[in-house]
Amino acid sequence: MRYIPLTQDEKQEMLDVLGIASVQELFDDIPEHILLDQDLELPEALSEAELVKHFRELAKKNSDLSSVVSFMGAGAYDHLTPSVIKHIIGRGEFLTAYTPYQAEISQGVLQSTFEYQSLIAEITGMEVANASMYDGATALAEACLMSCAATRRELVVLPSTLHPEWQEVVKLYLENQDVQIAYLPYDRQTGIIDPNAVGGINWSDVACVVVQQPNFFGLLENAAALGELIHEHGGLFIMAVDPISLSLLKSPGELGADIVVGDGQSLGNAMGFGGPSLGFFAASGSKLIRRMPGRVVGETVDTEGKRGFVLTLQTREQHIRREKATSNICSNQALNALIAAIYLNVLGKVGYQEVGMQCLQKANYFKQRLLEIEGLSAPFSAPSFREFVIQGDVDWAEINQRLLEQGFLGGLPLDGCGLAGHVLFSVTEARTKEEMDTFITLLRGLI
Amino acid sequence: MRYIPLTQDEKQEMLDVLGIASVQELFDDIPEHILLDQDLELPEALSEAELVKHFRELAKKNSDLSSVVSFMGAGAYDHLTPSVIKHIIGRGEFLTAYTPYQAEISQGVLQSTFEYQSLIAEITGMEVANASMYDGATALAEACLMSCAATRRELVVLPSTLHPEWQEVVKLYLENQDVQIAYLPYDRQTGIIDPNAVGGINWSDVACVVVQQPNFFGLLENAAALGELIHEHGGLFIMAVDPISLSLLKSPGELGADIVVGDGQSLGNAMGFGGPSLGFFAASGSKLIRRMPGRVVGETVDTEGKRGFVLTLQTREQHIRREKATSNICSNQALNALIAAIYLNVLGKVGYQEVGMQCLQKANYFKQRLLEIEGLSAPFSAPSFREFVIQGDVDWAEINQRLLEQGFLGGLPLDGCGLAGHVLFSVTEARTKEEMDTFITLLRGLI
Amino acid sequence: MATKKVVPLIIERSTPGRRGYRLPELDVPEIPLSQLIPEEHLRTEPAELPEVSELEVVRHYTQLSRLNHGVDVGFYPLGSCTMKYNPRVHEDVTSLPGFAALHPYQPESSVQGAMELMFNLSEYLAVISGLEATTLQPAAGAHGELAGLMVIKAFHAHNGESHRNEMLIPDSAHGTNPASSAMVGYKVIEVPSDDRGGVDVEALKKLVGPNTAGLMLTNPNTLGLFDENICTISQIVHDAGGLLYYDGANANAILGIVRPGDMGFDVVHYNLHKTFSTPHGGGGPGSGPISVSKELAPFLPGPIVQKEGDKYVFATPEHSIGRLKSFYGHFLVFAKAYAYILSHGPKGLREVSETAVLHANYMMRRLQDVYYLPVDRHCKHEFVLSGMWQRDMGVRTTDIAKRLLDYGYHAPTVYFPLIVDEAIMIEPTETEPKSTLDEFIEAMRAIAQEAKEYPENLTSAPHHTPVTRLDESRAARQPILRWQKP
Amino acid sequence: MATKKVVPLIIERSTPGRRGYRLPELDVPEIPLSQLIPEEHLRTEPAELPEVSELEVVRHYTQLSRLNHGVDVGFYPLGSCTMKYNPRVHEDVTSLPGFAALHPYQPESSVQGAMELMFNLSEYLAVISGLEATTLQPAAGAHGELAGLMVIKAFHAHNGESHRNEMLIPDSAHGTNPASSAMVGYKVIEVPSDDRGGVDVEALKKLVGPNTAGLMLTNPNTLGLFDENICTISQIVHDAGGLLYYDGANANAILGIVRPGDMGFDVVHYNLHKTFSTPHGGGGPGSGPISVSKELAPFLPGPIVQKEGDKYVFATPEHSIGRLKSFYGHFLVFAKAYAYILSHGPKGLREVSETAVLHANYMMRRLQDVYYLPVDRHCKHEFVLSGMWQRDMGVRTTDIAKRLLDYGYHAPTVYFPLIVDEAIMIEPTETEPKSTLDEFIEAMRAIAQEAKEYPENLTSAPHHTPVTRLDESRAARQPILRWQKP
Ligand SMILES: Cc1ncc(COP(=O)(O)O)c(C=O)c1O
Ligand SMILES: Cc1ncc(COP(=O)(O)O)c(C=O)c1O
Repeated sequence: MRYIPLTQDEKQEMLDVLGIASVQELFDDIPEHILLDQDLELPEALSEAELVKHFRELAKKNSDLSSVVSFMGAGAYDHLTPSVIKHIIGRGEFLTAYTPYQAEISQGVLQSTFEYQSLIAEITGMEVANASMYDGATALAEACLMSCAATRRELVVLPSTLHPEWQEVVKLYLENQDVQIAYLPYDRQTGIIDPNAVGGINWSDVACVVVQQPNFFGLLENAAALGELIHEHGGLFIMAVDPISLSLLKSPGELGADIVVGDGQSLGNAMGFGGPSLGFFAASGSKLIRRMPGRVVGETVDTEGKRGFVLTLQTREQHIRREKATSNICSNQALNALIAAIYLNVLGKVGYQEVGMQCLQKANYFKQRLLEIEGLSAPFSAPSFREFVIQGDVDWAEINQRLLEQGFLGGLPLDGCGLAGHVLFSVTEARTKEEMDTFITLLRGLI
Repeated sequence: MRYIPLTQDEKQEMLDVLGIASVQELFDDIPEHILLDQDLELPEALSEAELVKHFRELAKKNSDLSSVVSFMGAGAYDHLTPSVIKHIIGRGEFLTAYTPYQAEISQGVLQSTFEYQSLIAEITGMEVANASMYDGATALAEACLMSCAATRRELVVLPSTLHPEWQEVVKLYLENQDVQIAYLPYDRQTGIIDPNAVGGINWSDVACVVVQQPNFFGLLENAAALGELIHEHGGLFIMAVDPISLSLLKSPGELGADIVVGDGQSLGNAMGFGGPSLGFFAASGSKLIRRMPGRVVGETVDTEGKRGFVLTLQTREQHIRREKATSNICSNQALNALIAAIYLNVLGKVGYQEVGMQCLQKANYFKQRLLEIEGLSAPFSAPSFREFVIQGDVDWAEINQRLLEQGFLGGLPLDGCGLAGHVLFSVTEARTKEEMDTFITLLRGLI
Repeated sequence: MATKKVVPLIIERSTPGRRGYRLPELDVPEIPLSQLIPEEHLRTEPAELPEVSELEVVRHYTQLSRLNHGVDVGFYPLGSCTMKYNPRVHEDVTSLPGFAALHPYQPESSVQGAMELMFNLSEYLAVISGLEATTLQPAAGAHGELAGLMVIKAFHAHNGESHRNEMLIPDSAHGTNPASSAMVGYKVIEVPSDDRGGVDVEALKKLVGPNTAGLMLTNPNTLGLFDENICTISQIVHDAGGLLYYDGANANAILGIVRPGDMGFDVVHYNLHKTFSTPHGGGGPGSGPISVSKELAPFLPGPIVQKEGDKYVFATPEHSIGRLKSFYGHFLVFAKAYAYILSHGPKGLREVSETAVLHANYMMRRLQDVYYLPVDRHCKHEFVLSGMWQRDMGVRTTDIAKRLLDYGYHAPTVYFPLIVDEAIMIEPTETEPKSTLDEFIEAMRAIAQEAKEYPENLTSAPHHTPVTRLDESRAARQPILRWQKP
Repeated sequence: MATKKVVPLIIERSTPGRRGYRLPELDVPEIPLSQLIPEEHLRTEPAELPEVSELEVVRHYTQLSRLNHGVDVGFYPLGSCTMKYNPRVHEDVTSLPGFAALHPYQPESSVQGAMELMFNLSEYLAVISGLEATTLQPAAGAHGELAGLMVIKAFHAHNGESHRNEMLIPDSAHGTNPASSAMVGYKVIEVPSDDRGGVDVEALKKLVGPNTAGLMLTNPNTLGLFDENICTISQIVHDAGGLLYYDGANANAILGIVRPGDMGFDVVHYNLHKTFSTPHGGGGPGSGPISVSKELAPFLPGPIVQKEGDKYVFATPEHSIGRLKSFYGHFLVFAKAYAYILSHGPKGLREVSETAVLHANYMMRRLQDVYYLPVDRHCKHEFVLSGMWQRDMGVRTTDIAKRLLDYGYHAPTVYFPLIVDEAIMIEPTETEPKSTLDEFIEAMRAIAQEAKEYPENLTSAPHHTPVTRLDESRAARQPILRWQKP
């Protein structure tokens, strides 16, 4: 067998040590009537060459974004990714290690995680970040649960401008713990949370209020106001943010957030048909920090006084706290977090800002060009970053199908959100003027 | 600048240390009238993303063998290459090191080279191999020159069945040192060296005779006989071999070769439009070993008695011997040699034989299927390995063009070798029966 | 090389003005920032990211990596984690743009290959588990537990049995089992183990009742022992109206040998990063698909891939609990597990488990004279020793673990499961050559000898690592969790 | 980790019956071997290759790599070798199947992209050299020398001047220069250096004559010094009917600053693996294209790529010397050099040289008080110190080099050029951050101090490497050049 080195002779030697005649005897404690007496119904083994061929054939059945030009976002973004990333994470020491339980031979993973935590803390303006969560949506769900635990309240306020899938995830997590949810509607004119709608909620029951910035429509919410409101009532302020936007936007820390979460796909991670990505999770205030779910790496020294890093605040780990653990997350997204850290490091202070700036400028250019097309309009007035909604009385799904034939992936139709004729476009720094202009020309022909 | 870290501040600090006002002053010793006063006429710098795009566009203008099925060989072979190879050679410690001058921090390169030498010695049946040459052709040229030096004779006998490009290379090297060449014609019926033709040569003047096994037509020469002949006359016997064929064929050592060379592309190296590959070079007998061109790694111990490896027999190095050096080769093909070694190790004793066996079987199957086609025949009768010549009164260049449109790369037309209507096919283990059958069907339609 | 030199933090390498990456020039007319975003939204100070060159980034991480162990570097017998070889070709095939560069919201017609892969993998996992339907959505094992428990909860609710709020969990269970149960609002009822290391059946009988939602079990359990009474156990729980949850972290012992469905389980989660060899990545990403019985299938989180004619479509099961995660789960991880199954085929998978189990028994038998073996039975793919004998010599299991690092090995899992004092949990996996097992056995024996003769060699270990023993309590007492601005 | 443990040879890991790779099953009817190949041609014993699993291969090489230094690991100031950063993206673009999976004999119509790349690169190299035509064929620098000298020889022969058989080479030249000259049958005439480190012009005048075929020069030379008299020198050689050969190993100092063609050179070779950053691969592959003047262009080895309309074709120059190598040269190496040029553009290339030169001068000035500086002038991209002062303290340059390894650096080139006693040749390159230069300077200064105070620290160095100082003379006396069958 391909990856099993045991030879016949060695097998015999082992059986001899065990004093048994066949491996089968090692399974004697399994009730006989449930032992499988035939092969699993699976395809026969492939050699490496056949495997590669099979994957190439499957890949060919997909139209991928190395040849298709994408204007789709909505939670997964086509950013440029520096080549060094994949070379670094391909090193076996990162790829084939596990959770750094033995710190003395895991300084590579530990220090790079510590650096990741520092970077996330820095861009979010928070005191501390953990070592990663599964994705942005689960990070938000856990943030809400943590707020309930910290405030001993059982009501969470969500914006209706939150990514619909995130809404679903948060809802599932919360309803399993009988936490109530109230929603803040958005203003159909601005596209952001309606400031008048906050009236209907009894704020002193609220564990936390969530703001997604930019919101699902790519628009900038007036986050600070909500933060002040919830703080007045003793609840917590959670921001769900896009990490690229933080290069330009005021940090959640400055806006008074207590907990900040987000999805890190846009930080150098492949879209990969939706995963794996990572969720980041940051908090301020020592009370909250000790409640954070997931793992955290801390700095310490060895017996000779040399700096080193270890997993710390382990009381969060389930194998110690069991049903009293703050969360059940165990394996996290370490390699994706490493990618995010490499991305931020190689972009650096200035490059990071440039990415944000180019997204903004190009999205604006594209939006203006779209609005030149007869019949298209901008339904929302709030300022936007990288994504924006366009309205037009056309069948966007049908148009997208046609665009795809021409090598373009159009925006996401928002029919599912009750916004017929609306479509959400995303423009990253990876798009060129030429691509946008070509798209405009094609679209004109289709409308 | 992308890869230049120097900042303005740092530049100024350095200039201050130097006590100069501008970097320009450092070039004051260059005569002013030859200093360039304008930019080089080159395209403006590309960002990483633009560079990748440019390369993708260039790549698209090629039809490569990931989508085209190849039956072409003639010195570059489409073998299966285990995936692990590229992952291993991608490690920075192998990729970004240079010649292991400082042995104590170069044990990775040194030991892996020692292992490469051992593998080459093992498959060729020779005592020792060097650390690599540029390619098979230059290795052969150097082997001929070395034979002249060792025997103090100035005549080299080459087979006319030697790869035509190798003939050219050897000729160029030898004529620059005024060494004479005699050619052994081949028998038009068998396709191998005509045993009657050896009569016309004064063998006691001959420094060495060369046999290529399998020869350019893929045919097996009667090497041993020539070896005996030259040894009787005090000259050296050089074999130029294909390393895959050695999995089945008698080793040159067994056949009495003094020097063995060959091209290592087929050992896991990419075809890469012809390069880089590696030449291997092996010899027996301590007199010859000390004359070998190129570098050699040897085993030794450190001050604590631990085993270690170093470059050795350095007297060969030009910087010591200068014009008396045995060869001028300095940088060699270390990474390609590493690839060859990994290839042989991962294939292993049995896998290596299987590759040879499958090439043989598949080539035979394909040959028989071709011969079923009306009008095609086999011009040569000697047994063959992996490659063979087919004759047919058709325009092979034109047929190849048509086959290419269908995704097949046909054999190499031999018009250049004075064999109109002849074509050289190669079949490796990478070809499937289905591919061969499809090719036969297509070819039938074109003839 | 000069191993004692610790690598600086990357921020400590930062120099103002240094750049590591260059974007293409902006090719659209630039509008002043303030015209696009009102000032109240804008940062006043840029984030203080490091300013380093590409070379410095590569060198930094290369240096860091050289401080780290991994399966590629040496033996990694970390019990419960199945640190097997991660085939390199999986990295190749999953980095093809045809998979890596797919947007999750592309029209289905443009991602049929990816959906086919998901469909096939779902089927294969169902076949391996002997169950009916699969969702690939969960992000890791613990997330799979969450999904499975939510499905169980939804099932009971659907049947008007919302009062069932007790989850039975053996005392030997992994901590995520009770933690996940708590996260779905279940009360955790601990089930004691018997002296054969299995569930104490008599105790179980007393613990089940009308509020029993189910039982979570790992089988083989965290002692590496197969619960011989599994059929009785499932009968007891099912009779009480509960469901059985299979924690598949130990599935490496049973592939093609016995199916959880046949043992009576209703839900199974897999850890693709363990059993199916997707690399652990220093802690993740994992992937934790669950397969469930026919009854539970309608409750699975969605969307899942179905086949309609020769097209693959996304569908949401009828009574789906909802959504557990963005998009469809860890697609690129699925792809590696899929490759793994295809590379092995049915016979190969069985051989995986047979070999893993043979390896573990061999090691166990060769070590039991020098380390205390709490339960003396055939083990499955892993086994648990105890450092009790060594403790009497003043050596703790931690010290044994640390000393192993000096020998070039990762340590086994230690102090887990909790029911064994000074536990040492060893999982060799099937991909290690016998020579490695033998060398490791020799090291363990040498350490046992050292514990007798030079215990301070152990208590002061490790000696040959990039850093010596680290002060964990200091880290927890005075937490430094990010770099500090000077 | 336990660094003192040496890695076994892979054959020492071999176990009979182990496999590391599986081929697809043979899918054609199998014919008995003896029916296809007569027995007299067949091996009787299979070659004794290692029998190891894929895991063991990966682990073996991972472990070996961790014993090795590289640019990725740390500073590598190896003079004359230009160990600059190797951009990772070059590995990506050249591993695209569109380049890596091309057969050299494919019809030209099917490889137009590859030929365009070769054409462009040839042009760019000609532009950089200020010369006319380029061949990419030579495999490395020394091979380029061979090609260039053969071209010179053919040129003279073509002009009926075959008697010109003397090649003038400065005593400071790299050893490949005389070795290559010898390989084309030239007599080597050594030209002494003057006290400014350049060619002794008066001596040169006396050495040229009717038999002068040419002069080989590196400029800046191996002392890192630009020969101020270059125009005079080229005049002298040209007046005597000789040609000028430029050894481009040091081209990193002159990109966009001065062109060899303008200095009077007729032939230039480049080391793409040095100046144009194609990785050195542990010793190769390199690539050594040559650019030549208009007069010499007809003699270039073929084939070279030409453009006809919008098609690229292979052509052989009219009086081509022939062929120096199979196929077209190291195509995948060209591709990386091409990427390098495109990434930098004209301004970037100039900045490369300016920075490399600034770095070298900075380091030289900060070290010259502790190490003897033989020629006190501005240097170019590298400089040569001497360990003479230290020798008086009983410390040789080798010891200084070995001690540097303990600091985590590769050593500079030592004992070259031969005209400087105890030479230490330092080339920082432009891609190192200033912090690294400063740290290295501090290490060099600390070592100079150690030489005074604790010379035995140096003579017994290195101390922190995987092996301590290796016995080179034993290796040469009792050569063990392959593994021995036990
Ligand atoms: C027995 C057992 N169950 C569950 C888990 C949790 O799996 P994951 O880390 O993938 O969330 C683990 C992980 O170590 C485990 O060993
Ligand atoms: C000055 C000089 N010339 C020529 C060469 C030979 O180049 P290569 O090693 O590429 O053959 C070198 C290599 O170190 C060199 O430094």
